[in-house]
Amino acid sequence: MEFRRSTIYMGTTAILVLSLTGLMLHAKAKVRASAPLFARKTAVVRQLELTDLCLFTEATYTRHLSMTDLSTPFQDAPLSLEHFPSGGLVGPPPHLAQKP
Amino acid sequence: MISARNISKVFNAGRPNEFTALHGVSLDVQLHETTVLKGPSGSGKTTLLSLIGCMARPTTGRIFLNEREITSLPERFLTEVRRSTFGFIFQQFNLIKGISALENVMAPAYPTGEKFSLLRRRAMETLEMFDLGKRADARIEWLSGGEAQRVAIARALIHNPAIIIADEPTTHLDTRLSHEFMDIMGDLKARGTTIILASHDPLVYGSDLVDRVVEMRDGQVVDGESAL
Amino acid sequence: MTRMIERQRHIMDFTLAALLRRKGKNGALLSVYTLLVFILASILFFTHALKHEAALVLNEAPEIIVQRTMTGRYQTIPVAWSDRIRQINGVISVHPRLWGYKYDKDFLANYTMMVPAGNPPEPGSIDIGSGISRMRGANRGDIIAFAGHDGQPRSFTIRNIFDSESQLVTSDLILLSEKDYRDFSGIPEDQSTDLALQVRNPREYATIAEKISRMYPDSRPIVRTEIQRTYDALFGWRSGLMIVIFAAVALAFVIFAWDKATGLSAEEQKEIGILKAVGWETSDIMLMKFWEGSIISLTAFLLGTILAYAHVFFTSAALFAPVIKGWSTLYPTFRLTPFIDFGQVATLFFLTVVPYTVTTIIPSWRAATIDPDTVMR
Amino acid sequence: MILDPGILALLVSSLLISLMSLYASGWSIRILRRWDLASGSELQLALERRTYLISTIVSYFLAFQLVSLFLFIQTADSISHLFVGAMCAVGTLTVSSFGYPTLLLKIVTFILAGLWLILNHADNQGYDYPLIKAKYLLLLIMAPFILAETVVQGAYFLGLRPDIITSCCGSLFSQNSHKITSEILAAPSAPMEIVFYSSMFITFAAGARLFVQGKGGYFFASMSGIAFLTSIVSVISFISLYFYEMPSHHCPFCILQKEYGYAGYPLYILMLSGTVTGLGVGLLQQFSKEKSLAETIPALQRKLAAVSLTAFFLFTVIVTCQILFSNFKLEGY
Amino acid sequence: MKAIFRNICIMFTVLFFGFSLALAADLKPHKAGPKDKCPVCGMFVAKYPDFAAQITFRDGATFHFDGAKDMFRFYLNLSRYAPGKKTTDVAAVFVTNYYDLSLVNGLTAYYVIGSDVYGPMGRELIPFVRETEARDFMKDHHGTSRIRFRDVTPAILKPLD
Repeated sequence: MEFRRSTIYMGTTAILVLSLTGLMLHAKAKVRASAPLFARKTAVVRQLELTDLCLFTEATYTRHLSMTDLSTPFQDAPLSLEHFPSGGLVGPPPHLAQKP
Repeated sequence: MISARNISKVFNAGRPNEFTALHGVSLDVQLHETTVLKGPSGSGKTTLLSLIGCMARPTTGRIFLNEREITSLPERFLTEVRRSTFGFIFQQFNLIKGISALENVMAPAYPTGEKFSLLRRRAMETLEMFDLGKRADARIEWLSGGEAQRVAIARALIHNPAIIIADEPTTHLDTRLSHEFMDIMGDLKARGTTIILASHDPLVYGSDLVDRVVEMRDGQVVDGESAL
Repeated sequence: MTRMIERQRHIMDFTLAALLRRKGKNGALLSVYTLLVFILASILFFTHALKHEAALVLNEAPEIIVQRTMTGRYQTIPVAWSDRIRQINGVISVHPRLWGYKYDKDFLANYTMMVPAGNPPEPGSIDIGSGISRMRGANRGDIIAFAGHDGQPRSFTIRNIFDSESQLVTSDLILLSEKDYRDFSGIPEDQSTDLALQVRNPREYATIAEKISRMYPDSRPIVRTEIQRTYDALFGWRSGLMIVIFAAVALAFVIFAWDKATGLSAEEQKEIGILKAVGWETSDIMLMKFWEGSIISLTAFLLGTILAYAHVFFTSAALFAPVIKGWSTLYPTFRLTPFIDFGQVATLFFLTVVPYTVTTIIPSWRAATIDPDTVMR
Repeated sequence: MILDPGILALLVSSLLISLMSLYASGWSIRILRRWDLASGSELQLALERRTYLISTIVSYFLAFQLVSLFLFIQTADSISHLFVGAMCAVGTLTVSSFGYPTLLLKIVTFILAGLWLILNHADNQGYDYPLIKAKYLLLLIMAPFILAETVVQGAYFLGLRPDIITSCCGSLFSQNSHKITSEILAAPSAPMEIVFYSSMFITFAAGARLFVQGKGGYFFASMSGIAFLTSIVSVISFISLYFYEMPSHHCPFCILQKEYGYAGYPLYILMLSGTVTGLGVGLLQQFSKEKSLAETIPALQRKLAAVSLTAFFLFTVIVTCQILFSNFKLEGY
Repeated sequence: MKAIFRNICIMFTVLFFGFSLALAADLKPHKAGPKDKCPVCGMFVAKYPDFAAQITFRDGATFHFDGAKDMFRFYLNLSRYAPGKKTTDVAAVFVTNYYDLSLVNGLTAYYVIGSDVYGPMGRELIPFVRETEARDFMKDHHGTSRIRFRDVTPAILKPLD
């Protein structure tokens, strides 16, 4: 037995903690480095007057989430069931879902 | 000197399966002597040993260890007395599987926080005393019966106890190993260690090194030899 | 002090040995635990990064969008409304927007067509998002034809393709000139899709929206804060699929962990008895059990979090992509910016490590109070 | 109700701590009535074993209770932007009448929890558990406070609505308002500085005497209590001014903010740990006649006194440094 | 005699106001930095730019406030907040115009009180450049009165706390 088990364990944990810290620093550096990128993105948004993220392009009501309304997913028939996976991931915009 | 005064031990008090293991036992054990508790199984030997060895507290009665009363100590402090005064050898050795012989010998001392290198050296020395230096890193499962027995004894000695308590140590041993065991006990006695054995093996209670035999039956001491 | 540390280390040594001895069971526990942390951390990192990105980017979205509805459906809005709306105090400017969708049967893709407020392409040419370019293999200068509202195909020359760095907002866009779009979609000259308002003071949003609704009862104003809140609530706790999967995994784990913590095998029980007999105290056994729980949960937490970080930010959440993609063929291959902070990791820690440790207190106490003389009986 | 991880953590942990203290109280009563160390009966053995569980759980949770005081202030501070007129924890706390009672109860339970942990530590050193009854009595005394804290804190957080108009620390801690705070502020700062430094000096002297001669446990404990109160008043009266470098800003909470380098956290942590350990010395003095603790208690008292003194000393050093080296001079005003 | 004296007084006042107006027109408002604190309440002003106000003295000293209310409190009690400075040393006052959030001359602005719009310090005096805007605002936000810079007294500020 060259090393005690606790030494090996603590060493491993220390390495893991260091890697996690490293990743956090990586995140920090990445965020700082992406400031100009965000400046370009916001410029595009401002110029094109965009309102939504291009995340779910499968249905119109998920493409422009904030512009949609409650009836859109069920427009075709009152009993139609949600058939787009993204409809199960995202709720309706809160300003529609919220009771006044 | 260890004196037990009028001790009783009741298990499952107040329940239908209430069972009285000891009835008002009084006993004095002289230090530096070897005492054997003899009697059939169920006679209360083991219970008496565990009470003397600070593993449990009697329901009534008092036990004094060198004039200090240990009966009313809570578990936390009882453990400390147990650790610093007694070494235990069990039936079937009760070694912990999966770790090495050395670690088995060291294990009782872990909670004391003794420095690793010191503890390791001490454990090695104890093992070497029993010619087990080469087997120190071997796992318990790989040891022969004789080796396991010696590791168990080495573990009991790690704190240099003043008193060794052995419960039916030879039950599962053949004659050769039983003799070997008694030889080791003889060595320990020669070094001044007090030894208390519980056994119904004639090889043990008939041995030369036994100074006193206490016979027990149905939770009471029956042999006149123990009369105070 | 050194004694205390040495005691902890000794007990840790022993605990590790005990854990290694039951490799199969503990290995399984560790991997399930790690998987659980991994899923939870991935969801947390992914949604947080996305929300943060949305909040940052959509900070420049129009302050108020005014839509018009008829029988609960969208209608084009008369451009003339903008004159009256501009009179409202606090409204700096009003700009009619023209946009809509185009479903491409050949590629099963939904495009968003719009007329940009600034720098529109000349008639006959278009700018497209990198998603479309990638899917159709179209490059600058190529000519693409779409069928308009009247069924007649119209062809456009690609003037520009958006950088892939802005994919998350532009992937499916087709930008064209106002003249082309009106011709293409058939929206009359005096109508537009909706109106975009510029308002400086956010405190006035509600008042202005209210005034507009009073002015045009069939209008529907959407305020920027509402747009942002939409993305803040994007993957709420009720958001279906993932939470169902996660709940099932978590439940299985809880059962497993509970069983592990409460069900002491005869061998373990005997071992604890031996330890107590040879000089371990109840609190030493509890310490051992504490280390047992901490070693497993801490390792699982660290491994799971590190893997989740790699998964979300190095592979762009490759495991989630199939779920998010759904039927869409235009999924943007975006790289998320790692917006994570200490608080998030701390939350994760409290969600995963603390409950496990707490649930093991009582079982470990039970185990620790085994009578030392059991080994003698 | 505002959904914030901090609020959730506080509510959940308070609930857990309350449940735990109810459970522990049940056993406390049993222990107070049935404890008989001389007996080897199974009930006694069961009680002894139960104490392991109880002291483990209580220690775990009380450790968190110590943290929760700061988490509470930090959370109140971090959500202050949601309320109109609030710029720090003060505004959040004044949103409803439950805010300050919660804080007060938290401070009380903080001190009680610290004392309990000290008592528990001392008790575990004596072979006959001499403090067991005192310890569980204290747990019983603590339970209502913890329950009250949970209820009041729950009422406070559940009643929070964003956009409530509240008052800012600037108006609460101003000389024009008619509250206790204004009485503090009305007191000129120079005498307050003298009171502060002299109370610290007497505390040091008492601590030194205890440390060297082992005498005056009660005196030292009461001095550290007084030092605690003086420090709080001093923070409001003049210490904060040197941190803000403003003649009229007296808020005891803004110094916890990032803009002031989180200077408040070390200050308050030092202040509270000095007080708890100082009071602990007095509490232990009560039991110094127990035979089984005859050696342990004086040693423990010395240790506690040393911690207490170090804490108060560092507190005074930080304050003095700030007074001497900040660009701000109070004398002009 | 009395009349002449009064005339002279008026003349001076007009001159003074005209002078400060001219100065104010010349002076550009400063942007509040991240370290600038409101001398009245201690708040960091840059966090709440929508209500920011500032006073610049002739010697170049500039004070930032997180709202018109604190600006007035400062202005009306210079001896406490800025010992050694007098009202006559004030070179320019800027407040944030409500509708377009630009910094405008505070001396000529209209202030609405009693409205349901709250600043970082609660009830506020909401500044406007144009009177019509102030009037509309009063209607929209239930303001109680519309006043000018010189009308503001401690008695008016008191109920705003």
